[in-house]
Amino acid sequence: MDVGLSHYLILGSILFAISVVGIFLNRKNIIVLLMAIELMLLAVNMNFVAFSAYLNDMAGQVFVFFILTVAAAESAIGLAILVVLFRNLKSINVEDLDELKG
Amino acid sequence: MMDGIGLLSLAIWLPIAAGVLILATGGDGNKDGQRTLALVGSLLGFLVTLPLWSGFDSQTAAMQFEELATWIPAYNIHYHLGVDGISMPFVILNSFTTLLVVLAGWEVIKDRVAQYMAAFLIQSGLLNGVFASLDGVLFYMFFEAMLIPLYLIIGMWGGPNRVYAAIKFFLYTLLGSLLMLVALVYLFFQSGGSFEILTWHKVPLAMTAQILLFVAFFFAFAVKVPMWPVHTWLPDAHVEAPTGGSVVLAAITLKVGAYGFLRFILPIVPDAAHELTWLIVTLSLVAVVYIGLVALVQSDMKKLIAYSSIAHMGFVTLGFFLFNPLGVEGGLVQMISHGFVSAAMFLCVGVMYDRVHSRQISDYGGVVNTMPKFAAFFMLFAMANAGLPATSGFVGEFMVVLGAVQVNFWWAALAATTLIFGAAYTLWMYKRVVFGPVRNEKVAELTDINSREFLVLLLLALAVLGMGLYPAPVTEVMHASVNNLLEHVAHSKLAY
Amino acid sequence: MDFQDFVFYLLSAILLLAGLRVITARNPVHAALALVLAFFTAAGLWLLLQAEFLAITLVLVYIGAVMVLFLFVVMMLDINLEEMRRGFWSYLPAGLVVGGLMVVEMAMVLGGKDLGLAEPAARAADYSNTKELGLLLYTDYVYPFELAAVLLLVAMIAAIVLTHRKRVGNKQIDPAQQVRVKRADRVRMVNVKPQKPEAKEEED
Amino acid sequence: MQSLYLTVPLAPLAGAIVAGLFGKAIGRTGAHVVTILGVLVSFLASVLIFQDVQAGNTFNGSIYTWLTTGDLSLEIGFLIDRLTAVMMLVVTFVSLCVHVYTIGYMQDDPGYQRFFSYISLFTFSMLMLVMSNNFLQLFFGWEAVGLVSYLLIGFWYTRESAIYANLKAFLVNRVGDFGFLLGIGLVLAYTGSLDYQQVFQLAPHLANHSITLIDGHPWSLMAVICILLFIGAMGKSAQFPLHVWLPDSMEGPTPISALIHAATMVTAGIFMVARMSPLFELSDIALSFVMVIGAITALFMGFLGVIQNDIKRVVAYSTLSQLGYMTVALGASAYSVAIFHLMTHAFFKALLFLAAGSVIIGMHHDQDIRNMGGLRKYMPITWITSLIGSLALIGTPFLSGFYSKDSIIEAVGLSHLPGSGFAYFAVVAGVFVTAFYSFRMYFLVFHGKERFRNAHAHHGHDEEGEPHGHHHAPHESPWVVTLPLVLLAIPSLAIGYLTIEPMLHGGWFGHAIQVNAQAHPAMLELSHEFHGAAAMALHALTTLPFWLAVAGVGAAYYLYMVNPALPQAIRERFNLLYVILERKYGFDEFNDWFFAGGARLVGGRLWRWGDVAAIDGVLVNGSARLVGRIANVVRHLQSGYIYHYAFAMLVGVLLLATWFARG
Amino acid sequence: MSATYAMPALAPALPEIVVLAMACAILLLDVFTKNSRLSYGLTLVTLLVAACVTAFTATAQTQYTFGGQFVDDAMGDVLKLVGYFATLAVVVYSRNYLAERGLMRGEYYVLALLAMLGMMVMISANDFLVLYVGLELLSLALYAMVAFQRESAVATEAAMKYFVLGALASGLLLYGMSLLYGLTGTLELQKMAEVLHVGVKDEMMLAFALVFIVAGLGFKLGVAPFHMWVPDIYQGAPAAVTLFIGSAPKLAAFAFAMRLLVDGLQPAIGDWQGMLAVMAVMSLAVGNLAAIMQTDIKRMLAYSTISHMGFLLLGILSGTFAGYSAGLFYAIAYVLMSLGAFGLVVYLSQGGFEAAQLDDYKGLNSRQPWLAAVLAMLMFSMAGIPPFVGFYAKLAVLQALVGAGWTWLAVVAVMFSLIGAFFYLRVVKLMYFDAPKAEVRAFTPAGEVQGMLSVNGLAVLALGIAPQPLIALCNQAMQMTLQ
Repeated sequence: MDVGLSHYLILGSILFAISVVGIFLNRKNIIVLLMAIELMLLAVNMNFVAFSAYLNDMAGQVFVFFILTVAAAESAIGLAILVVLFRNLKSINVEDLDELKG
Repeated sequence: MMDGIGLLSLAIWLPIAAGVLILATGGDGNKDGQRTLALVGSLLGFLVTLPLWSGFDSQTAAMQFEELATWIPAYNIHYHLGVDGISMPFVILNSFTTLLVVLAGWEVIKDRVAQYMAAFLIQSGLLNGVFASLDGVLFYMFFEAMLIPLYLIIGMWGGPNRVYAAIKFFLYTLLGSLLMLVALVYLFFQSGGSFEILTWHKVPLAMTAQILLFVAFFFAFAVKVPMWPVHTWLPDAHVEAPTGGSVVLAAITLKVGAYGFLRFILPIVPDAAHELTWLIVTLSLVAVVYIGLVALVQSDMKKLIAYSSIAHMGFVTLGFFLFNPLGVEGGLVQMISHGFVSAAMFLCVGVMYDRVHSRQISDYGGVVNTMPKFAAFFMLFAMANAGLPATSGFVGEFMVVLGAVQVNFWWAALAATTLIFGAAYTLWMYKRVVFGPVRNEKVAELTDINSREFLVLLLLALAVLGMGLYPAPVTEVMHASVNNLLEHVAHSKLAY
Repeated sequence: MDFQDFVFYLLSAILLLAGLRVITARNPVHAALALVLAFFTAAGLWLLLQAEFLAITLVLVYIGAVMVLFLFVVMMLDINLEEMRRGFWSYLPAGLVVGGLMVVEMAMVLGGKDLGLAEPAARAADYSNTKELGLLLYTDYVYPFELAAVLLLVAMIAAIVLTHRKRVGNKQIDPAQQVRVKRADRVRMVNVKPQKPEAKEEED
Repeated sequence: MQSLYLTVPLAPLAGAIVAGLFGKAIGRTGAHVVTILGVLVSFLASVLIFQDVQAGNTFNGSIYTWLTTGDLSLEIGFLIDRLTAVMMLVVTFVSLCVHVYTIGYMQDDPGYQRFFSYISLFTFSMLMLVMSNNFLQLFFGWEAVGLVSYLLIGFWYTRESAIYANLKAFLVNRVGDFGFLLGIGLVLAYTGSLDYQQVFQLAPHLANHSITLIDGHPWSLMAVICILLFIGAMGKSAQFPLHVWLPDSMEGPTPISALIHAATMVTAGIFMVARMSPLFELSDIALSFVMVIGAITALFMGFLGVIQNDIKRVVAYSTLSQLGYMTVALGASAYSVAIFHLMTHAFFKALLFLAAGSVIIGMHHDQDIRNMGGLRKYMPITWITSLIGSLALIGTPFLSGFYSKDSIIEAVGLSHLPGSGFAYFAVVAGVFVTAFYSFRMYFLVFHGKERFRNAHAHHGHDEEGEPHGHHHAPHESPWVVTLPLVLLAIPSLAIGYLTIEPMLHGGWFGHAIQVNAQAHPAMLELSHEFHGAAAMALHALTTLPFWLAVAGVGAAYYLYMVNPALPQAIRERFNLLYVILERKYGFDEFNDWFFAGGARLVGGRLWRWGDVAAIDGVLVNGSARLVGRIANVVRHLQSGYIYHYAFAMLVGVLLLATWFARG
Repeated sequence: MSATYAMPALAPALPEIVVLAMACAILLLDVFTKNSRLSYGLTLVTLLVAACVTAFTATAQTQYTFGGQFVDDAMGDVLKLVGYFATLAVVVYSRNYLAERGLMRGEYYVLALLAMLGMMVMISANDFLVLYVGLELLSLALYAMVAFQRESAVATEAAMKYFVLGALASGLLLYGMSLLYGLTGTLELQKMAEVLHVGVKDEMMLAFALVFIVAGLGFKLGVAPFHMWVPDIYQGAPAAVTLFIGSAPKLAAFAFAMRLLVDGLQPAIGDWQGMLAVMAVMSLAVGNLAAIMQTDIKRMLAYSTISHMGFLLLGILSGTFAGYSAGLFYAIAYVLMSLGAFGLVVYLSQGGFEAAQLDDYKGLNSRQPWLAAVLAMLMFSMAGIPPFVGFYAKLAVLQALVGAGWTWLAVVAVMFSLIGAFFYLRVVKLMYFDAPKAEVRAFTPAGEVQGMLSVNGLAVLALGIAPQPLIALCNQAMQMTLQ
């Protein structure tokens, strides 16, 4: 069988699933959490690129371009928050973030 | 909002305006000023309702003193007021009661006088609105809004367990009205986009729809009446509320529920009403008998009177679902009379409570020795509560029982047990509280009623006797409307 | 199965393994490096899809900037690795169940679909993916492009506001504190007991 | 004329209002002057009206419309015919006497004005009752007299026994009214009117109507109506088993016992049934029911009189049994006889009560006959008058009581309704009992040795909580007391002789009382046998009742004058019987335990289990608690852990997907 | 596509341009002058100017620019206008609060303005890409604002949670977008609507994609089961920020929903209606139930927000014109109410003390009768008791629902709002029935704040007595937008 659109889509979906598993497998380290999210965005991008190729339409790639930009900005802020958090809690253990609940 | 202020608008907005004005006077700075202001407000409020009576044309069943103005055209909601023979007496009764309440609370209430008085005045305006509005949403607005002042009254000036009572009262009644809201919206669509109650009267409806609507409305109004088994909020509310609160609650608020039966349920879903008569009648009779027995064992005067209110309101609902003039008018008369009598009873308890600060029957005994004048009034009202002829309490019960016999003898028989139960619990309480030797020093140093209390009780006594000896004027204003209503109810809506 | 397919399978295999490593790695640094690998392979796959510019950007922006930032942070914060791992496997089943379900669902939905889309036609030799993107970005997509700029500005402000710390001991005055000054802090009347404890005022 | 009619009830009312509301202002004298004036006026008016009625005029008209509803209109109005006129005379006359008497009896009571206002109010209510031309007003008066009797029994409100008695009286009466109201309801339901005339006109058409109250058991409508109405009468006229309140009502001041609980109010039931004769005539069932009830009351209440020691209670029980006699007469559809006995009884029973009151005054408010004796030389007038009263009561020929009572006995004898046999036995036997207890009391009080000297040790101080003048002999009462005695003694002696001819046999009542002669011929036959008052009296000497009466007197004389020790012995011999009588057949205990106690028990259960536990506990607070619990759960889903949140989101997505993306 | 480039019309986007420019200006000024009062004033000016611009450039017919990626329609204008005033109120209410806590820095205002810009972008976005960028612009700004109080542990914790979940949510959204893109081959809303109208090859995949879209949307609105961030963030963030998050962004979220579901995916209504129904019911349940148990007023209001958003969804999902305009009305009414409520929380949190606990409101009536009255009015309004605007919002939604034949859903909704009434009543109970806590702290009223709060509270009442203007406005806007 030769590779078609659906292969890429399934690849993307598996990536997506991996990141999902990662998100709630990972109860200790926020950084890894952030990485899992990056992975998820990668999955999305994979979809977009594949579609844009098969649709033969650049819009998808443009979207990916923006996603990359946004993701970069996002991780900048995320890491900034992380740093502040570490200063306050001296830890980035997800389970230490349970002040707010109920 | 409307063109040319009409009487009904005055009856509604004048007390509210007065209330707001009082609030504006701020804290407990000058209480007497606030009291006077309240008195003036309630007096004016009462006066503007009198022309309703004098100018009322008892020949027609049509709405009178109508006011119609577009209010929320987007939803075709109108500011539509009007009264007929069924609603008019209650507007007056309400304004009258407010006057009494203001007097009754005169020097009894010492803190947050402004808020107290304002709450009652606003309440009175809203209640007038309930009875006067002919637009579904307008009705609902007043119907709901009136909960707020009462909630505050019970909660702020009530007894030890007031918070529980207040919240119970509010949620209980809200439960009913929320279902009604859906019903109103449903009717809006059934009637092709109108909130006019009178239009709804003419809307044909399928049986299932009618039953569902009936249930929705029934919840709203049965809770207010209150009918067994959704009555348990009333004793708590009454016991905890300050005297004035109990008075308004018993005299007017309960009537709103019964009024709803006549204004909404019977005319809008007549077939369902006929279909479910057994339900209402059963509940009413339960109210009379069951509650009568329960009242017998109460040790708290207010609770006892509260339960007797439930029993009396049972007569009202029973009367309405007899579908004959005797029954319906009897129910209405009973409502008005109960307005006077229960108010009087609660005021009497209030008079004693203000002196002894206890509502327990066991804390009294031999009050007559120290308060003869009071005892005389109390006796009169007790007898009225027991439905003695020549008092207003008799008229309604008499009519309803007579009406019931025409429909079903056993209904009448069960209803008539109130002759015994009513007398039993009322007079037994009276015996334990008023008669006998002076039981304790608290009673020994009681002082008889002062002129203010005397005036309040006298007004009520006159009302009670007057209505008992010559009720004809009261019923005459109802005839046209009631006959028309029965006429209307007799025709199935499924047909056309 | 021609060469392209072979490359696809190879790269995707690596990609998935790297992905798994990212979420299972004991050491965040390893995770980060695994992520880098994942991005590389992804870039490769995009090349297969003739998205050259994006592939390059991915490598440059992501691996070059973002991942480096990650690594930087990871190393800046000294993280106690031992307790990082506790109770990891205990949550695996739940994760696998959900993840597995998700995969199955997606496979069911997406599997074997081409949505009637033909293979992308091979491009002419002089075709420049970059040029095309550029044209689009600066014409049709100028509005989002501007917005992206704003977005980056926000990120900048945020990062600075959150992390930038004043050196202790410098003489800079804090206007906010000046605003906060109350008579009570300065003038102290005898026989009037202060409304609120000064301590609370002075700190922060 | 109508204004005159109005004066009759309104004059006492005016008196009552003035004395009641402005009692303080007008003082004691003012109070009794104004009330007595009121009653006097109404008495005189009644006399005029009586003459007018005598002349054959009747009046039936309404004063004002009380209420209208649907096509029904309820009026307040008067029906003045001979029946009414008689009642009016009796009521106003006795009331007048009592008013006067009260001046003496209550002289040093703090509630003087209140008392006068009450009895005038009572007179008003009673008059409204008898003058009514419709059921509504009848019910009005009915309840109003009940109210006043409630107030008067509880007149000394500090005495527990008094306020217990008045509550009891009111409630028992309410039980009667319960039936009465339903009866009225049926009347309205089937005739569409509450006006006597219309009802009576329509009644015959309903004669063989039947009503199904329990499926498959159609009952004669008229029987149901009449019995229901009669239940009302049972309450007011203290017929078995609703008699329990009357003896206790003696807690009230004696004038009240005379006026309300002997002469007038308690006869309201009798009057009502007579008034309803057109209805009762239509139902034999109802009639025999009435007769049996009456008979039971007549005999068994008489027995109780035998063992009473409270002078007033003796009279009270005799009242009960006399009321029984009247009821029996009604049952025998000898309504006129009943009314006749009502009238005579009103006089001599009032007389007896007032005499008893006078004795009580003389004894410084000691009511125990065991502490009396030999009073005749201290209180001659009282002695004579009460002797007359007693003789009249036991039916001594030529005295008023004789004519009425004997006519009743004969009428019953002639009746053929089921139960008439028992009734006849009861009334005849009753004669002996009556004679016995009446003269037991008479001898104990006025003859024999003077026990009051050593009695003060154990006589009831508590009774009226008033200062007792100890250790000085009884004395005759003031003239205001004795005058009424004399005034009442005269009719007790003569009225029967004078009026039996017209009243019973001259068809004097005319249409006021309607008897279906062929169905119930008793009255007719009675008239056939009647050959003048004197003849009747002489003939009576040969009849059983007379000798029974003599025997009763003789027995009393022997037991309490000749051989005073014997009663004690008998008492010990028949202890069980004695206890039964002592306990008044245990009605009070039973009612207290079953009705009062039962109601409270059930009420308590309903409240605690129904309202508090089931509705509030489970439904209201229960659901609130439930919501609370759910809320707590929901709240704890919010664990604070990011991965739980993420988990929630993803599971949400998953579920939505599986649910909606099923293709 | 051609190399020649025509300058797009900028007029419709003028408000955005103004806000952006002013934001940059304030940023620079603040850096150099360090005068936060200046930034404060300028921010107010900016908002007012933007309001005027929006008001004056508002046109009856919809305008497109930037190649159809930017749409300027009546609904957008209304939302923007309300948004400006909401933000303005936020800025005013929170001034003292920030000043006292040393948070009154230029950056706060810059971020607020940029967040506002983000909302504006979302409101007038007509393209998935722009929608996404706008969303991120808003979110990033909010993340930063939540963490603004750096030394506060809870604040940073809240920020972290917000960030992680937000990122996850946008991941989901993007995934859905990618699938839709694949299905329809376009990212522009109108085009997509047209394509979907014709019909797509794979209904199942469409539904699948919709799930992800709706999930992302749900997160932004904060409806169950994507609500879990709401309570934590509301409670953790500084009250002033909570005030902001709780108000204007809801408008943006509503616009977001309208753009996506109505402009873009209207043809697929059969699919998303059900999903929304599920989410709505869940939110009503969760929001109302969990709120009962709260002791922290911000958290309680957070849960109430969840239930309100559920109600808002009911309006949208009825899928009729009435429903959309009811939704708009509800959104505006809600923003008004929550502004007032949180505004009071912020205003009362002074003197270095946070009026965060419900117990802090005990006996407020005896201390601050007027403020208590205002809060009471707001509470009753939120509970949907007439005569307050909240009631008509509910009425409008119910009407739309019943009109669209969802009567059972209407019944469910009112039953839950009964439970809801309880905790609103409890606040009133605390203020009016309970005795004030022992220590009475000095309270320094601030004229303009109190005045504005009063206006806010009275508006709730006034709009309750005469709601016609607002309702008419919403109807009109919707009409113009959807003609």
